[in-house]
Amino acid sequence: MTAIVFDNVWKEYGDHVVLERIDLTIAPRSFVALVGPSGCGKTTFLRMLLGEEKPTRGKILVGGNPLKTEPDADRGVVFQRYSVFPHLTVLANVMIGREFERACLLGKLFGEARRAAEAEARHLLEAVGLKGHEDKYPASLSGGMQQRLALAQAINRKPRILLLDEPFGALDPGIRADIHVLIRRIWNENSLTIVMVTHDLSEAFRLGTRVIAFERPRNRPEELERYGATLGEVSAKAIVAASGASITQDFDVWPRKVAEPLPSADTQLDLKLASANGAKPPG
Amino acid sequence: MTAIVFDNVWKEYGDHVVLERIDLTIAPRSFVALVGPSGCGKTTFLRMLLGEEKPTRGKILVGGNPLKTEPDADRGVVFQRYSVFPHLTVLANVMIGREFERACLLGKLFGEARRAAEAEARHLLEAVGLKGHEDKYPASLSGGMQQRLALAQAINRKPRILLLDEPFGALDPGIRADIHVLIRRIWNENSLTIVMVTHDLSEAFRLGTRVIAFERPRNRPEELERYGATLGEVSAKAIVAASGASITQDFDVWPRKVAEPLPSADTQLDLKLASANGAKPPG
Amino acid sequence: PAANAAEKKDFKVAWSIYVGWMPWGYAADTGIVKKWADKYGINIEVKQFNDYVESINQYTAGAFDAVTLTNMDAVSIPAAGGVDTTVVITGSTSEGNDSIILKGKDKLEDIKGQTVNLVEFSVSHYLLARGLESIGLSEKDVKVVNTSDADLASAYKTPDVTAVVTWKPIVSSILENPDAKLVYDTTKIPGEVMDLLVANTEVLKDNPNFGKALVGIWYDTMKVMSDGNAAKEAMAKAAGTDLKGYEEMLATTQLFSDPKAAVAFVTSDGVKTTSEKVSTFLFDKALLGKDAKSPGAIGIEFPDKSVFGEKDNIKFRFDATYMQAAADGKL
Amino acid sequence: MRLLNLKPDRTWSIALAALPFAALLAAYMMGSAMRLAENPNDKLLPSLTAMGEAVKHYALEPDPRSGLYLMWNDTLSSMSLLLTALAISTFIALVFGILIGLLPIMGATFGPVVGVASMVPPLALLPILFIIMGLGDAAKIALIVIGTALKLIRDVALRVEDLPREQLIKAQTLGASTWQIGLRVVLPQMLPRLIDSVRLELGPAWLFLIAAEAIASDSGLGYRIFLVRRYLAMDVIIPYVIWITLLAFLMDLALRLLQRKAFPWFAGARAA
Amino acid sequence: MRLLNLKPDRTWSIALAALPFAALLAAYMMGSAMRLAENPNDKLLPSLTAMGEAVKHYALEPDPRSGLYLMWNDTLSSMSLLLTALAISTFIALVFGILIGLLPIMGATFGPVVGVASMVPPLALLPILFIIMGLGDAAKIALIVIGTALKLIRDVALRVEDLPREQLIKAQTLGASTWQIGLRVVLPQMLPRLIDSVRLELGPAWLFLIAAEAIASDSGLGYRIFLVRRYLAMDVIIPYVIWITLLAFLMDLALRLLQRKAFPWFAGARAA
Ligand SMILES: Nc1ncnc2c1ncn2[C@@H]1O[C@H](COP(=O)(O)OP(=O)(O)OP(=O)(O)O)[C@@H](O)[C@H]1O
Ligand SMILES: Nc1ncnc2c1ncn2[C@@H]1O[C@H](COP(=O)(O)OP(=O)(O)OP(=O)(O)O)[C@@H](O)[C@H]1O
Ligand SMILES: [Mg+2]
Ligand SMILES: [Mg+2]
Repeated sequence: MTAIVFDNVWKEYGDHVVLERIDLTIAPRSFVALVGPSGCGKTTFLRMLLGEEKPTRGKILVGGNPLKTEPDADRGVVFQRYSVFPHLTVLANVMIGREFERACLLGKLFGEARRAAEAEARHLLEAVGLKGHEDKYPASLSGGMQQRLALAQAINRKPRILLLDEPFGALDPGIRADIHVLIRRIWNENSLTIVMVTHDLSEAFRLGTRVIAFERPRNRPEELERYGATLGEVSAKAIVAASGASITQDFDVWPRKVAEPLPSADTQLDLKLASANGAKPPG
Repeated sequence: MTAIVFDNVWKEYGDHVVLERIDLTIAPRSFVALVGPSGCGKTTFLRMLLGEEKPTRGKILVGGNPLKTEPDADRGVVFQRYSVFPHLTVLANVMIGREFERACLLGKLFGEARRAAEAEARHLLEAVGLKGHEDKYPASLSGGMQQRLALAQAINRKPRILLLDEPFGALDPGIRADIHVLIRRIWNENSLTIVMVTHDLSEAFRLGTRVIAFERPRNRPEELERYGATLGEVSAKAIVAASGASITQDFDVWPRKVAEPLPSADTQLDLKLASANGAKPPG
Repeated sequence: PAANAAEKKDFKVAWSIYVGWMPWGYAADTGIVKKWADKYGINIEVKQFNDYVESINQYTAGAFDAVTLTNMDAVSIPAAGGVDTTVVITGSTSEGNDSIILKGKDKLEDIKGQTVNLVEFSVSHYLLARGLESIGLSEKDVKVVNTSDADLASAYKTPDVTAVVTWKPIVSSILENPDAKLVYDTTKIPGEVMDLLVANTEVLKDNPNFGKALVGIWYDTMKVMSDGNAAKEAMAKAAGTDLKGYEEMLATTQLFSDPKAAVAFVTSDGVKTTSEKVSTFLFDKALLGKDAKSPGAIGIEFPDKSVFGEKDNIKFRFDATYMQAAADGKL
Repeated sequence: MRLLNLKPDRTWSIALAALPFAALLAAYMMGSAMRLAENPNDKLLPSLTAMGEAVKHYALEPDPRSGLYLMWNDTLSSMSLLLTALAISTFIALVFGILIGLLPIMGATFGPVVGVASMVPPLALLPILFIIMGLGDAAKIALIVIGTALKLIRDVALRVEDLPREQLIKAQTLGASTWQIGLRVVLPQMLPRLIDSVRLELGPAWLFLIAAEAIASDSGLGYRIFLVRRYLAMDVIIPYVIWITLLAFLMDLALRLLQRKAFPWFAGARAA
Repeated sequence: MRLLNLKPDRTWSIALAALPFAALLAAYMMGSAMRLAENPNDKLLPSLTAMGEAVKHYALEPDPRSGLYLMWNDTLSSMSLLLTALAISTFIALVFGILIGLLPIMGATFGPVVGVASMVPPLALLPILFIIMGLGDAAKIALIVIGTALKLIRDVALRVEDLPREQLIKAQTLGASTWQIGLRVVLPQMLPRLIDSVRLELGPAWLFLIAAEAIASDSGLGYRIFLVRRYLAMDVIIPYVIWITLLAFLMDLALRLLQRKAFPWFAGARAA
């Protein structure tokens, strides 16, 4: 299937190195959670995966082939905001992917094809808990409902990779818990590789099969610009039970201690420090 | 000092009852944390305390006197955003309170008076950890630094009541932990009553001496509009230790279970259901 | 464009709102134009302009085959712009239509040192020059401020406007102010300001029927006008005034209702001296083109084929043949 | 209480809003009465009755010459020019604005020239325009189009660029082609925004219309004002100006309503 | 690759941007050559040399009659009118805009009248303006002020209302009076926003200036254009129009620079 390989990837903007030496293989069907301090290049990483940005050095392979250089229907995406189209109703937002696919010229389906697409979309909306809101516009949905919609919209095109950039960052904790269940179900039911950026460690460990932390090894401000973030990696296999309590304890020293063993006994954490240079040893 | 009394306060917008039957006495020097689902009227409550909105029914007394009907220097405030003046440097943002006080006509101090105000402001900035940033504009500060600045600005006028509306909602968890220490210190060192709205229960229990939850008893949508939220109240005396773990467990059923006994043994929680009508009994 | 059009069927005439040209609008509205055009098997579109200068510019640029204008503007704009132009109809001359008005002073001599508001380089400017000349002054003795004709009437009401030169109906509006005194007008220079209908010489040469139709239209309309007040009332209305106002304007206009009178005027020697004066004025104002070396830089041909100025650069021609044909009833 | 916090209620608001209008009217009537006392024939500030007469004459009685009700005829003629021109402008702006804003190549090619051209004072181009377009309505429409379309194009292009980048990416991940993105993502979102821009251009559009009618026309609101201006017939001019103001106001209102009704999603999206 | 994602690099961008300008120039030169071949004296589309001659004549040689360098003199005269008028407009807009936007009472009283008045076509008011202000520069300045200030007032008032309510509350909790809030919170934040609004009004301001100069004047860029229009001297008009466009462009640029330099905080605050 679609293993994603980062082969010594660097990303620089002019003199500013954002990411350096990213060597990484993401197995098919994994759910990778990406954590790291603000501005360390998580979004940049995702944009490279999307094909929106090109690596300055190195290459990215998907299923052995070079990554397509522009976004396409293989890779779905949900951003923190602006993921749905404000001028379309909830139903139309989900259907539009199918319309793009089937109606090249007008981007709009009619008659039988339309009814089929609509039925499919309604089904999906029900699955994400938006039944009854089909005819509303996104602006009248709550933040949580908007993100559910964005997920439904992305899933509808059946991408092989789903990229999420802090998808739940703007949501209430209560609502967030609900949607966590949903995203897990989506991941279980579809043949998907998910890469998710999050600020919330407990979310990362609750959802991801693997947690990758980005950090900048050198912390003196004058050096921050020149050297990009390197990669620290943690794979967490037993997730749901593992997060919660113990992570909360780690909260205030986040993110450096991500790489430490998780204290809870019934989790099996597979800890590695992938970054060669500057990352602190565990503990 | 400044006990705040809400005497059967209602707030309605047209037909829409936002808050009903609020009976509440806030002791001087307390640190009240206000929690509740989105849209339940927490901000409205704060705006009434500010004097920006008038209760539709009932009255609010501060130190036995009716609340002033417009904001004044007795009540400081920090919002989630837009609390600082983007056109003033960090230093000028802190000084401006003193300038409003001392320079009626120009709102600007000169000479000796200015130097005194400046020294005072620098001192305060150092206390909130913004030393070295005095000449920057707010836009070039991080979110956390902006909120520190907003706090310094509010504190500088020595208000007797400090109102905070989700002051740290937009911050990274790591940064939030830092600023929690700061706000506690400010509260300790100044003779202040603090009322803080937050979405984050762990924050509420970590900081507040008392946690008040707003909820709407009737959940059928058509009734939501007509009946406002009522008041459920929890006082937490041993805070820092009490929050963390246990609250995290409650997270996903938040906010109804706020009123339940906190499971951790070394916390002494004083649980009461203040709302007479419609709130569920604990458990 | 029309300049090198050989024989053609469709012709365009531009006219603007002025007492002596109102008959064109009336003729177009009442079918007189169509009648004559049909007679010669051609189409004539008569287009009204509110902006006089624009109508001349359009003619000069070749968008129109004929236009109504004054003799002075005919030399300075189309002729100086290289468009060979022939006078088809000499419709009228100004006999008091254009005036110099002073505020509170009743002698022309009092104009000395004053600021004079007028449309620069227009007939008003010429009238001012002639007026000053008549009392031994020159333009250096006054200060000229270019002022749009549409706004002169209101401009007069402001305190700092003390001298204006303009034409009717603006003159009438201004004279309604009790302090306005008319000190000089075109009755002092009779025949020097002519209201003409001119056409592109080449077009006319290739299409003599066009000239004939124009003359036919004009004198037909003249006849209708003298037959009662209905036509004049319509023209008054179109000019934005009433019959009384329109007749007042007609009173100071020497309208050649009879083609014989027009022919007599245009073949008189007065036209030659006038043309020389006008050319001199235009040369002084550098309006004969950048390369003009003398007032005669643009040749003007008269009905007797005599020429003022350069013979190999004749761009403006007085011609009486069409009006003569009307006089002779040979249309 | 601070002045800042003093909010008049509904009744007071209406009363306060009426105040300046009443004051203006009173000032006019006083000025007019004073001038008329001095000179009963004064034309500059005619009495309300005189204006009423003129309106009656122009709007309620047919013109004996043409049998038309002049004011309605003028209004019809001006409005049809104005609306046609605005429709063309809007269409051009939509097409070119979206192309320039959406496609970097088009932006690089036409962005600068549109920016510079929108600074050209259009009135100065009138003579050339008349030569090319003739003197009919075409030239007048062209003037209004040139005067407004360039600004509108710039506006639309900017607003396309302002669309969250995320939306375009999202559309691509849903498999949309450039054409489909333009048609289904960008175009429908530009329509309500375009209404805002068009509202801003209404003022200039009227200006150009009046200027064009002043040069060559035989009907229209601007034509009439210009025609009677030589006689200082303020009793006609003032009602015409008020009428134009009212029309402009109504058009603005209609556009606002259209925006609200036709694009119900827009208010919410703009607030967010 | 989708057209949408095709981004020309720097060199290509410059080349593409130059293209339409070159095309326009070429089209003009062809048109001009064609007309001149027919009539060497044609005035409508003069050759580049003829225009160069005219510029030389107007800009580099003193006028024999007055001894002035006409083009510079015209520029000076127009620019001083324009800048004075814009300064007055800006000042008025700042004061009234802030009052209307900040104080609900002022808003209720003057908001509606300003809204309606900003729809009045200002050119129609000219005759009245002349009577009050005379024919001199005052009337011209007044026309530009009336034509731009009302829009600016509305703009400033809207932008004051757009200020986050939180800021005003915060200022009050710091003990500020209404006056102090106006002076230290609202005014300084309006200045850079006003620059944006003024940039939008530059176009109309030029239009009104040219219209006013066309009516009564003895110097100025608009005066010259209208004067030489009398004999269709496009060889003067076209360079003057280009010159005006250039001036407008430079003023726009200067305002943008001023905004950036004088209000360094603004770019950051706007992005947020
Ligand atoms: N187009 C660009 N040009 C120049 N620098 C850029 C660009 N995009 C991003 N950067 C820089 O790259 C760095 C990483 O940005 P990125 O958005 O990837 O961070 P992030 O980890 O997603 O942060 P956050 O948690 O705040 O979303 C930042 O310092 C940013 O300023
Ligand atoms: N000025 C107003 N007019 C009408 N309704 C209002 C007004 N202000 C607030 N409301 C309504 O009152 C209710 C409570 O709003 P409020 O902002 O106090 O909620 P909140 O608890 O602060 O929510 P959040 O957690 O999202 O900040 C909402 O339903 C809101 O729509
Ligand atoms: Mg990011
Ligand atoms: Mg709130």
